[in-house]
Amino acid sequence: MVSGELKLARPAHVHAAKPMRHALAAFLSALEVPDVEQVDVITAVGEALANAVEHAYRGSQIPDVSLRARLDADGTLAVDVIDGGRHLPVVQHIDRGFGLRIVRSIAQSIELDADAADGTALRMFFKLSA
Amino acid sequence: MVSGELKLARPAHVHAAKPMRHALAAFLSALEVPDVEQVDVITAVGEALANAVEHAYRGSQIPDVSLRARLDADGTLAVDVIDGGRHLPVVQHIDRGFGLRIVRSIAQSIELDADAADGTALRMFFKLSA
Amino acid sequence: MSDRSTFEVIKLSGELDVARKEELHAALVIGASARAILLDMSEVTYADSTALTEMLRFSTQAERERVPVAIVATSPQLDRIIHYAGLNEVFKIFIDRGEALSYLESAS
Amino acid sequence: MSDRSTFEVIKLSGELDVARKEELHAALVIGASARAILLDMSEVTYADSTALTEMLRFSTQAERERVPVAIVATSPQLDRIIHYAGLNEVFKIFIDRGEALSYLESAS
Ligand SMILES: Nc1ncnc2c1ncn2[C@@H]1O[C@H](COP(=O)(O)OP(=O)(O)O)[C@@H](O)[C@H]1O
Ligand SMILES: Nc1ncnc2c1ncn2[C@@H]1O[C@H](COP(=O)(O)OP(=O)(O)O)[C@@H](O)[C@H]1O
Repeated sequence: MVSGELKLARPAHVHAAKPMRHALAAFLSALEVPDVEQVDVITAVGEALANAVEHAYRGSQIPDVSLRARLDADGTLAVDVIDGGRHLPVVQHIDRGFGLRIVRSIAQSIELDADAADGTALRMFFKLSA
Repeated sequence: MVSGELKLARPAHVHAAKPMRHALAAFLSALEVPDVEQVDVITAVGEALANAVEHAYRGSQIPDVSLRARLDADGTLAVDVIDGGRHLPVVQHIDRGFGLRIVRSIAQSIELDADAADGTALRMFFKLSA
Repeated sequence: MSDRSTFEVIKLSGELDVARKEELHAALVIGASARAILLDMSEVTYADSTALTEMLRFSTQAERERVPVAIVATSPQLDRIIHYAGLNEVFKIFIDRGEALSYLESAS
Repeated sequence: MSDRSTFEVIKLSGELDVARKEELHAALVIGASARAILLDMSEVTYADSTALTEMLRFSTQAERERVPVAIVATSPQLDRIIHYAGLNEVFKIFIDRGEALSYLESAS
């Protein structure tokens, strides 16, 4: 039975996205998720991380960005990307750029909580082959 | 503030050790632990994983090996390696080979629970620069 | 394309993410004498939407200036994100450098 | 060492962990005509104690057969684990291939 959990929190510098993606990829590899399935997950989560670190950088104080991933034995992967930045009005959140469009194309489903107490929270669900 | 948690569980094949080490290394990198500090942690945890997968392989049914790592904001890293293999008598566990000797040289402290219900559990504590 | 000296190559590599946005912005410029551009992304292993946005800006400007652009992309991630963004109809993507060059020959 | 043809090089690379124990066991043999052995581990990026155990067996056998062994090791992990295992006094370790060869010249 293969399963696992990953939680990372660190200041949301633009340079945080890359090592966080790499940690997620290595986490998935350790859980025997084939590369071809990893690619899409990393692409979607990469967008969420890019938004988090890009947005956070606009303020003067740098909040944290956190990534939480959980792979269950049935192949369900849930990933949260949470940032502590002041979020932009919800109307602006939807489909302005490519980011969320890409996330929506890849993830089985998403939950965007722009009113999360601690900033913006994007939860993505992926169905892997298990 | 940098902190994180990693949990991995998978069948204890000899090939499991390498991707689990890599996942731990990428986890530490994402939490900004410098390479020079990672090297020793990976060496110690690599010994624990090697023991877990080598021992598990002796039986006919392959149990799981699990790795749990937790880095707190103060730089304390706790890593558990737990295997579900039938453990060897405790007398044999101490200082027979290089493995535990290496782990003891590196870790701040260790707790070896050879009577854990689910096999052998080795907990290692490391003090990182944070 | 008769004059090969006006044929430009822009080579990018590694992971083109949000941290490299400004570097990418600076790299993706159309030389004054360029008649055709080969954007060699064969060594790019990852791109996010900030990179796609820069690529789209570049491609749009090139079209306005009637400078054909051929993109060489080989990484599965790059290929897939371009599709997910719906940009595969906008960019001229080639797996093979030779084919990209043939396209530029015929288009410029 | 006058006859260079009896001077053997064994080259290992990558991560020498528990999964490669048998491969390593098979690789670490002393050729019948070997008068000195260079164990080139310059491309080894990781070793665990199962690898050290094989190296120790090999080194002990070579000593018994009076065949000098020089080990080239450059990765920090390899260097450190050899120290933690207390084997730095047992193995002849060199960072530099040239120095390893000089040692073998003088020892054989
Ligand atoms: N983590 C976030 N924090 C604050 N605002 C965000 C966040 N993610 C997205 N947004 C807002 O939603 C918009 C659309 O996001 P997205 O589809 O990723 O496109 P892009 O980031 O390319 O503009 C962003 O421009 C931004 O205004
Ligand atoms: N996870 C484990 N499960 C069962 N037995 C173990 C485990 N770890 C260690 N041991 C026992 O303790 C001994 C000493 O371990 P170690 O110091 O790592 O040396 P080595 O593995 O090189 O023999 C092993 O030989 C084995 O008998």
